Amino acid sequence: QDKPLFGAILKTPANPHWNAMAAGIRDAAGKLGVDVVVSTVESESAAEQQLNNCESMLLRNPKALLVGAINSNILLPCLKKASDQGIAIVDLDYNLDRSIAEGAGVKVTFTAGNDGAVTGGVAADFIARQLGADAAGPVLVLEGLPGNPVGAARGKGFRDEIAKVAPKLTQTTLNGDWDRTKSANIVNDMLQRNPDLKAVFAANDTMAVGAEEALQAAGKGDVITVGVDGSADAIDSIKAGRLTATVGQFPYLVGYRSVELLAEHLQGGKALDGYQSTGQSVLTRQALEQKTDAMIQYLR
Amino acid sequence: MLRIANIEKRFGPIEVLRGVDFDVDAGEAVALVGDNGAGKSTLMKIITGVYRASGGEVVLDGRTITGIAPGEIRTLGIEMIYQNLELAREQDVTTNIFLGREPTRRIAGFDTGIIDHAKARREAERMVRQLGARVPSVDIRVGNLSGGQQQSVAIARALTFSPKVVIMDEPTAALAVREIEHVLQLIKELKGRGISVILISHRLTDVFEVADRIVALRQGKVIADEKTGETTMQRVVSHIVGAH
Amino acid sequence: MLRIANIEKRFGPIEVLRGVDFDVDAGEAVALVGDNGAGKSTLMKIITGVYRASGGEVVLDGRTITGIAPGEIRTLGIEMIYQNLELAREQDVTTNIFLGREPTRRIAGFDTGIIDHAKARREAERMVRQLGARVPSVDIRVGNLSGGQQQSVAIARALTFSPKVVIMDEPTAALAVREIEHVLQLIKELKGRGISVILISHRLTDVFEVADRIVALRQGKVIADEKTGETTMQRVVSHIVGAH
Amino acid sequence: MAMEHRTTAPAPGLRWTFAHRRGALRIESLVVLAGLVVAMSLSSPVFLNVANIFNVVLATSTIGILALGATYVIGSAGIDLSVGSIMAFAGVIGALLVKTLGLPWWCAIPGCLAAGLLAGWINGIVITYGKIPAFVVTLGMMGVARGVALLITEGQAIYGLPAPLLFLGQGRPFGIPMPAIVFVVAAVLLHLLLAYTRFGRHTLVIGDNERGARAMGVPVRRLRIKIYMLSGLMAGLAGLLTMARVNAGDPTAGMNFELAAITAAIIGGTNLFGGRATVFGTVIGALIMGVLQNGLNLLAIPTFWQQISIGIVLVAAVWVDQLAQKDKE
Amino acid sequence: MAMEHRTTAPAPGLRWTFAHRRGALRIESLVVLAGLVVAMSLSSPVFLNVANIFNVVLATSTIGILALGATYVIGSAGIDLSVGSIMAFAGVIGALLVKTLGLPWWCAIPGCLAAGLLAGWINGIVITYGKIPAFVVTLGMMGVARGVALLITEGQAIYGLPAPLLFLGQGRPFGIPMPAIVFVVAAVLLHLLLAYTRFGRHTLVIGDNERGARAMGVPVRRLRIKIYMLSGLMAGLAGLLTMARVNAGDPTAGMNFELAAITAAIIGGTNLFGGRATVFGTVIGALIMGVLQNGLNLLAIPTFWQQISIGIVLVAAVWVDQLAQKDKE
Ligand SMILES: Nc1ncnc2c1ncn2[C@@H]1O[C@H](COP(=O)(O)OP(=O)(O)OP(=O)(O)O)[C@@H](O)[C@H]1O
Ligand SMILES: Nc1ncnc2c1ncn2[C@@H]1O[C@H](COP(=O)(O)OP(=O)(O)OP(=O)(O)O)[C@@H](O)[C@H]1O
Ligand SMILES: [Mg+2]
Ligand SMILES: [Mg+2]
Repeated sequence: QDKPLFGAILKTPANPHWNAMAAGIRDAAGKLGVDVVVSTVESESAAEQQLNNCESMLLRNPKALLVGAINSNILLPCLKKASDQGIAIVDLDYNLDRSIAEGAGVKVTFTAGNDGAVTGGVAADFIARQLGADAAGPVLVLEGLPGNPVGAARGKGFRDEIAKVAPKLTQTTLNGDWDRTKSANIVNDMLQRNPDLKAVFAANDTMAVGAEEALQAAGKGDVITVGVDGSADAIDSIKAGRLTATVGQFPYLVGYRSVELLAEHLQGGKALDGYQSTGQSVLTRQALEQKTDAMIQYLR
Repeated sequence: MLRIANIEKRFGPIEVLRGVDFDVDAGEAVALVGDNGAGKSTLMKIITGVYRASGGEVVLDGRTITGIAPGEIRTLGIEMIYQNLELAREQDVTTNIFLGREPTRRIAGFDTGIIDHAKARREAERMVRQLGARVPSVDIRVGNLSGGQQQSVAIARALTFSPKVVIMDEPTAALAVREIEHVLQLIKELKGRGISVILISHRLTDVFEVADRIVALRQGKVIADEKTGETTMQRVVSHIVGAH
Repeated sequence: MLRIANIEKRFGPIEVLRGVDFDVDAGEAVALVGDNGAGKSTLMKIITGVYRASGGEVVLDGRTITGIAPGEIRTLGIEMIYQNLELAREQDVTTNIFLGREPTRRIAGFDTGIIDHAKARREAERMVRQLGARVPSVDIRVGNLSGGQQQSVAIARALTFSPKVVIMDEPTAALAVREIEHVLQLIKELKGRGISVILISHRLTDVFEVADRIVALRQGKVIADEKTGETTMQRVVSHIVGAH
Repeated sequence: MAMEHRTTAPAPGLRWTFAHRRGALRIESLVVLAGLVVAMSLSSPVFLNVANIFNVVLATSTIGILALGATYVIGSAGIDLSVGSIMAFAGVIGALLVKTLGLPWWCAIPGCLAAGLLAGWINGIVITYGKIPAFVVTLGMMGVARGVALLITEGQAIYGLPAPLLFLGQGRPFGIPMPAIVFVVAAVLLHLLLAYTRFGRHTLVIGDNERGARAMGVPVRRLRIKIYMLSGLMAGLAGLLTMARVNAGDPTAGMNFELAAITAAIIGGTNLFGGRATVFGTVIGALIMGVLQNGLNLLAIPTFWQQISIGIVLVAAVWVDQLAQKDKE
Repeated sequence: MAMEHRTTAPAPGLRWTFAHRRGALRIESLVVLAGLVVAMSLSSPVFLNVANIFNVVLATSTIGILALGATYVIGSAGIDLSVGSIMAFAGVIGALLVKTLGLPWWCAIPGCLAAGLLAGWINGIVITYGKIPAFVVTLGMMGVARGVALLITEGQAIYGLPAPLLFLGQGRPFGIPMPAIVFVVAAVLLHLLLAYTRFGRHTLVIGDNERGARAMGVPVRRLRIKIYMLSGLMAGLAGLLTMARVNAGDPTAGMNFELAAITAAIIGGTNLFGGRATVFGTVIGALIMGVLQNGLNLLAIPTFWQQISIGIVLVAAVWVDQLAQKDKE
């Protein structure tokens, strides 16, 4: 019982992103001699279940919580209690809105990962570079489940940036619900409306791969398709010359770094910057094959 | 008292009733006879509002009641024992007997909607006993009762709330001998109390025992309307089977 | 031929049958009478395998058939007309008559499972006509038929497949006069062809017309088993109501 | 339909004993729940902590409240797929009133409830007067209520409610979470309504034989509308409590809750085809689900294994329940 | 239950005309679908393109195939909530065989189908022999099949299948997408099975009066098991096609598809309480949903509005359908 306990409250392991994150957390904890309990939920929409998990977690008296909240507010009542008990809180992947959280009396020690708006912007820059700043034509944006803040932030970041760097591209946004088949169907429908589709940006890799397969089936493999994350299937698809790129998030690294930083902070009381970016990079076939990017080692 | 005027009923392309007229006086028992599929049950369901007539009207005490909801018609005093009984199989005998007429507790004249189950149960037991029916308990699920027991429940239900007119669609079909006697006795009592009875039955002996008048329906039309005393069993049978 | 030996049946705490014995010979018509709730239908459902007996056995031609599935018992030649008819209301008359016995097309001796609907329809029409039943069409949904018409369908179903034993649970309850005559006639014909009949009926005139023997059940026990010729209507009534 | 009929009828013995309670107590399910509790407390020491027990009831309260409505709806041979969405819609309306429009905090209470009632009323009207299967109508409402909630908020939760309102969701008088209290009170009231009033009796009767009920003068349409309104009201209440609990009107709340609510009712012995339902059973059903989820979390079972075990244990629980109800044909 | 009975009975006129087709054609629904098609083609010029029509059928094929199974299950007064999960499970098994285990590509076909059959068989066995409501059993299977699929893959889709297998999902012989072809073939076969064989007839009869069917010698248990196996098989087929289409065995595929499949069947006139179902109606029902979704995508209606419009149009479609079926009690 002398080992400190960290609780991780993540989303669903059915999304490989959170599996990799959990792996990073566990590996770092193992290295540092910290106990971790990871709790996850069944689906991307199981918000209340996550709140219940959080409340159960407090019964274990953890030293710190690593939180990947399903939305920016659902966990606040529980996190407030945690803050009051002096438990350190790490926000994974910018899922908490800091101003709201602080307004609710939740003290966030630091935020790790990448801001969705920035991620969307990175993808937009990449696509604009591929197509050229003067490119004109339709672009499809696939967000996640309706109302999901991560998908919405990535989509918004993308749209804002495209408007700046390639203003002649016209954008259509639809919700792919994080679902492969639904995204494939939407792409098919879009191709009817806009046979000259130029690019697809999907807020995660599952949707991106689904979209890409629909494009391949329609003989439109040359449409630029970009996802977000760096999940194994997306990497395989990129290597196979199908998916154009993904904006790698390296969740393993996010989890690993978070535990490291947290442990240092708790031991030494070392002051931390409130935002700990763990970096993201656009992974293309070229980058993957030539391993030009040092981050590639963190792919899981 | 109850007048049925030119009632027609079509189910899609099928004409089931083609202009039926007859009256029932207070305290009179009219038997409605006819072959299977003649339209007897359909006609009665039109009276109670379960079916909507395609034409014609039903008049009770001078008031047209066609088109009114079954619940209201029941409130006006027309009770019916349906051929298929229309019981709620999952519910107990008491609930079935008091269905739609549950005695509720009132507080300061205000209906609380709370069922006075003890009272309902007592009354239900009384009715069942009065019918001489062999129902093991009024707390039993109706679906577990025998055919005749179920029929007794349906009869009890129709007679619990002193109606003006009672329509009985083959009320004795599943009953045993003694129970049949009870029902016939009951019909006579009803008549004595000025209550009208329309009896549908294929048991002509029963019909002749209690009915004052016999109306025969054939293929959706009245083909005979005769006083019981002025006709014979043979005549009625021939009306039914259409022998003339 | 059919022997019922010491059959008992409990539903939870309620004892419905308390050791019933009787036999039926080939070509014999046995009437089973008794008050409402005496246990007649329950006993018959045990014979056809719908209910499982709590004790005792049923023997057909020397073979114990208790515990066998209803489908198999039907294949062994016992047909039953259930009191509640057990029709599939959403299906048409043909489907109901041939339920479980659909004629199918065979290709090279192999059963394709494809129903020969034309044949079934033809046969169904023939059966219905033979019963003298007034069913408008065999393509009609059974739920839309009148009470008597439904009963005719159930009767037709039981008689279409030359059974060894036919159990009839109040087969004439909803039938009109002429149709009743038909059914009684039919029972006599069945007897003539060596088919056994168990008839449950509250219409004692009918019972006396067709039955060779009368078995009276009271409170789950046989209290009389008499040849029709050697008893009287009064005696039977007193058995039923328990007057002695 | 006969399947369900066969499997959930209370044993005659019990039914008789508790006859005038209308079979309102289901001993068998209680046994299953108790078994589950014992198993959980053997494997996790914290399980029987008072705080954890309250946790379980708290976690059960939302689904439980929806399941109370589902008990009536399914008992009347209907179905309501829209409760999860109505819950989100009601929460959004409540938050909108007090946060965006700045009305006094208590306005959220009638606001949420009225939003739920309204949605339920529309369900009821369309089902009865349009003669459209409840499945289709409430599925439509599921899309409409969710869509409207998302539209109003542009997909963004309305965060930050007045403190007195938060008490409804986060307060713990005597240490007991408010939503748990509300759940229990609602359950008791709806139990009394179902078991002792004309409304409750008629609800089951129209689920059993609608035509017969109509013939006997039960105002079937009016009743049916009321039943869907009750279900909507419960959804509104769940929306209110959830909003107060998470301090936000969230348009994505209650996703897939309709299935969980129906499941709780069915596990509790409600016949999917109508005619048979008890509030007591539903509460047990909801608690069985809550205990299971909580226990597996305490044991830190990984999510995939949780899904598998919940699936198996639910089936097993109903199986034991039905084994306990021997003696029926 | 009477509600549904009242609202979906085919008009006697039609029923008589098509009597020996067993009411297998539903003119009214066809009218609704046609109306929708006209409306869509007026608002979007590309709608009636041959390519787009194929598109609609392609997008409908997965739900449609699941709905075919649901037609049988619901027609028999059952329900199958596990099809979405079984679909994912089957897809994962197929991908596992050919990708991870490196078996020849065609092994995925029997692999997926067998996985579906197995899951359906378990459903059927537990429902009939355990006497547990189908709702509970298939809900359990929903968790178990999904959990197992996730466990096997650790939540990671198995990506990258052999080319010949991809043809099944992405190929377009004569320009027609393969899944669409498979869907149509399956629909025709299952229509024939339902309308003309003893198996189909008995399916509806046990949905109508199970006790009666048993008394008449219908092997109810065996039949019921077969029905759930059929539903599982369809889920396996849907899993196979989806896997081939998206080039991956995805353990998260088919989430919530069970509801969509049931909805297609109900919109197509299947009685939720059993006894009445047609494959033709189900296909129309699925197409109505597909056309609606496609049209809204072509018009690029934002998702929130899509949810609302789908909700309203579905209800309206069923309402028109039932208006067209006048003349009944
Ligand atoms: N809902 C319906 N749809 C179509 N036809 C119907 C419907 N109800 C009844 N019919 C038909 O109307 C005719 C009359 O039926 P009804 O039930 O009134 O006969 P009945 O005189 O009561 O016969 P029985 O003596 O057999 O009870 C029958 O031919 C029946 O098939
Ligand atoms: N499933 C059941 N559960 C409990 N009791 C039952 C069940 N089925 C029948 N009973 C009881 O068994 C007794 C006998 O019923 P049964 O149907 O055999 O009577 P019956 O002789 O056919 O009467 P009837 O002439 O009225 O048809 C009745 O008292 C009935 O209440
Ligand atoms: Mg009649
Ligand atoms: Mg009987």
